[in-house]
Amino acid sequence: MNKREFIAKRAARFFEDGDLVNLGIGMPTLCLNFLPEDVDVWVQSENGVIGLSGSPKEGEEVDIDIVDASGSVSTMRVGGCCFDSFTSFGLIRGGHVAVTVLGAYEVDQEGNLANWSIPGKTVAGMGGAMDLVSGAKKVIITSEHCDKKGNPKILKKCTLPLTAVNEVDYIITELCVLHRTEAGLILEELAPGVSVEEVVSKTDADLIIPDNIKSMV
Amino acid sequence: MNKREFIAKRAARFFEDGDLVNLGIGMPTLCLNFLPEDVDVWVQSENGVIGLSGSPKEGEEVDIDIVDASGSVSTMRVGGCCFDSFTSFGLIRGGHVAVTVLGAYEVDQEGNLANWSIPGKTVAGMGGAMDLVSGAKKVIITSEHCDKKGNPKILKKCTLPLTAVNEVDYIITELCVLHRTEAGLILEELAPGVSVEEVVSKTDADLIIPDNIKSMV
Amino acid sequence: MTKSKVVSLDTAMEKIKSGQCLMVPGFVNCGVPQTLIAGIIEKGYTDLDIISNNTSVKGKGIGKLVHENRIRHITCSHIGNNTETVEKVVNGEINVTFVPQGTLCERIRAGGAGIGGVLTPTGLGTIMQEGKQILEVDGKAYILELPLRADVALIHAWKADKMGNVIYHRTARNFNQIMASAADYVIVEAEEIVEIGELDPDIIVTPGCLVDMVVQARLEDRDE
Amino acid sequence: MTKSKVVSLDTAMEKIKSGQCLMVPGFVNCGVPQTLIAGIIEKGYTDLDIISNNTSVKGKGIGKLVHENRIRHITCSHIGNNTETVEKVVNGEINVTFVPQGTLCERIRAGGAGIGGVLTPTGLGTIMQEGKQILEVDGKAYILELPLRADVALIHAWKADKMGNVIYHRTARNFNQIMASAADYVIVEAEEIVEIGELDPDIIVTPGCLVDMVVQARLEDRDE
Repeated sequence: MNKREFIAKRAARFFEDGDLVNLGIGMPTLCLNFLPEDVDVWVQSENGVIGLSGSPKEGEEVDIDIVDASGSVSTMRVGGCCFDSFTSFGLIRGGHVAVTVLGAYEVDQEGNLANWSIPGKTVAGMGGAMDLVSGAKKVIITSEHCDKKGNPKILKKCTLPLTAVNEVDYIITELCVLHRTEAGLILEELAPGVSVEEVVSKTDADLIIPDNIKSMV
Repeated sequence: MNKREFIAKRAARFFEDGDLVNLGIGMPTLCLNFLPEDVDVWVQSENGVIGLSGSPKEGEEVDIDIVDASGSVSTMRVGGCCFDSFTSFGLIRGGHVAVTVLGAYEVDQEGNLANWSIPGKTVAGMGGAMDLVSGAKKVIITSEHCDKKGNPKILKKCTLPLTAVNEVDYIITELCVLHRTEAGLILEELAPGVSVEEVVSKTDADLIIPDNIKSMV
Repeated sequence: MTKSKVVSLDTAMEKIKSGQCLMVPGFVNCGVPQTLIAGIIEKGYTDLDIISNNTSVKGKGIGKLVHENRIRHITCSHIGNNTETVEKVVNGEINVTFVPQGTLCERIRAGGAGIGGVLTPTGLGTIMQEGKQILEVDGKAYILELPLRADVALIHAWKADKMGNVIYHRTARNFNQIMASAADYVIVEAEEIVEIGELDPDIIVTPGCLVDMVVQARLEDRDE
Repeated sequence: MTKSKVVSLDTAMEKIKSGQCLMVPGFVNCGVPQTLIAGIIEKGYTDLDIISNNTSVKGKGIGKLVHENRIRHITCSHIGNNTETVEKVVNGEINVTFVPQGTLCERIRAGGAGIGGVLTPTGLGTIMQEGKQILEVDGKAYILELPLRADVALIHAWKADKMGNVIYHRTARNFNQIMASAADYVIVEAEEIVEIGELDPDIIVTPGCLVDMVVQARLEDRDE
């Protein structure tokens, strides 16, 4: 299991049976490969569907009118349904999506998230990210602990344009699980072989370190 | 043809082919019996349907899930469709209903309408009347010119609780057609045998009397 | 795999308490959850705060709750079809808050969709604007109307599958769709309960994710 | 009796002018009105102000309008799938106004439903709130977002009957439904045009009363 799979597997343990979940592209979508036994979730996609079920398999009938949040052709489970974008974001904003799992450029100890714009570098637009982060009941960030240059991504205060304010509940990295509470960021779990010192040294935020820290596995 | 039919027949001439119309109970609904040739309208009802077609005829199959704005069982034309109340009032408020025809307790020269409440007498509630009058593109009031005691219903200023402000476009009575404009109430048409003096004496509003007044028929 | 949400009327009724706020759809007596209302009457729940468009007609549909004195307060657009409701409102036995029908729709939908308020022209210049904030947008005035939510919504479906996906029949849809989105708990009664997969994904109106329980509607509760 | 709204692509294109504001539905390249876009390209209309969720992918769907330099300004939530749009935005050839996707939905729907504005929590504390009114309701802050309307909406239907009643297929519904309500003129292209009465009244999504013209979609315009 690589780093990304390790993170996705831990994130998947936050799902409860029957949850409606919205998963970002990449690591978040990997969560579906690691669903705990007895946990069945329904994937909502902001383009207007519940019950997405992944790319068509070899030989499976392809319906080009079923696409996922990246616009790629997907498939649907029996029991799923389709609706329009207005209804879709009503579900999201109305708190009917139990969990959203998303990536981050930066995330901070106040639960602020920046994951849509790097000024001077990206001009993609936020798509549905702002609605998802402010609307879903639980917001989980899955991310490598540091960026490609080794700089901390978990900060005292985000520097990039924000996606949403005070909305992040959990941050899951290859090193640890951080729980964002009113009191601050709590270091709740550590990956095997990772020390508190390593997390602290690679994090640019104030961490609350409990006496007992659980293992991520 | 009685008084009510005479009024309804004139109102029906305001309909254009293909119009979506919403008709109040009573005189307004009578309009459908007097559609001009080559004019086909679609009846919208606020409970979520386009294409209502009147009570089931003797021997016609009855679907108790098709009801009109009074809650009575109705029927639907081929080509009609059903939707929820939220969508229905979106159509009404959004100006997609071309004409609404409604009754009045009082209507005044500023286009104000009172047709939902008589304090101390009625406690029925406004239902969809406020939305209809403020939302429909054209608002036509069909009413007997005076109340049962012979008092004017067309006033300088309504005294009863208002349904909507400045929204009435035409008032059709057994005596005349009044057009409400920014300038005021214009006496545009007279019923056969009715004099300007009769209208003026039975109206408690300022009327603009043009040189040429058309006949209502 | 997917768990069935189908339960008995008795089990569903355990989710309701006296004093709660309930959303009850229906236009006059069309699309009213009559079996769930019968369940409430039977269980003796009272002191209810009802959000509905109207109260059906005397002694029928929502009118049963009126007749049995189970309602403390009602938020609705119209009670004129039910002489008994009018009487009890006049006598002060039921408190009523009138909301224009389209505004009622907007407020319920806002409650279900996380919208903090909507600006509507409806009621402007009438007593409906009393105590409300008036905002001007592009030189036009609007009333700010706030969201409505309830503890429980009682929904009448034509067909529901076992996971709670719902379709409605003709004008019986009315307030069912939005009310199913705006309550903490949602109980559906269905004329017909079908297997998961029997309803085409494109025609499902209320997604199962909004529904907590599905109950078989009883024919004997239906009165028109 | 009921008149048919079916016209040729040529006739429909007479309703469009250079410089107009057009609503164009679609999510990436799903549910995009490709035949109507081909018609616009062919007619040479340019200087368009587009409201859409995104711009499909390079050279396809709405991306054709980008590639042919027909767009002056675009209001959307995302352009990341189309490298050519990004390039033209960076070069200043296209002006872009970003709106969060859910807010875009609300604003279009408000435009079609006579709602003067909606309060949303989305974007609060971000650059999306700049220049906008913030209102507090029950101690919670919201951004006031205003309605959007267009001159013409271009709609992609799965099936339309001759009077313009429309149904959509799977996720191709996306922005089609609300955009059909929020423009002064509405042109539908349909994969299949059927007789009036062939679509069940309960499954019709866009009522014919919102639709002005129906055009047969051409298979050759469809690219995925």
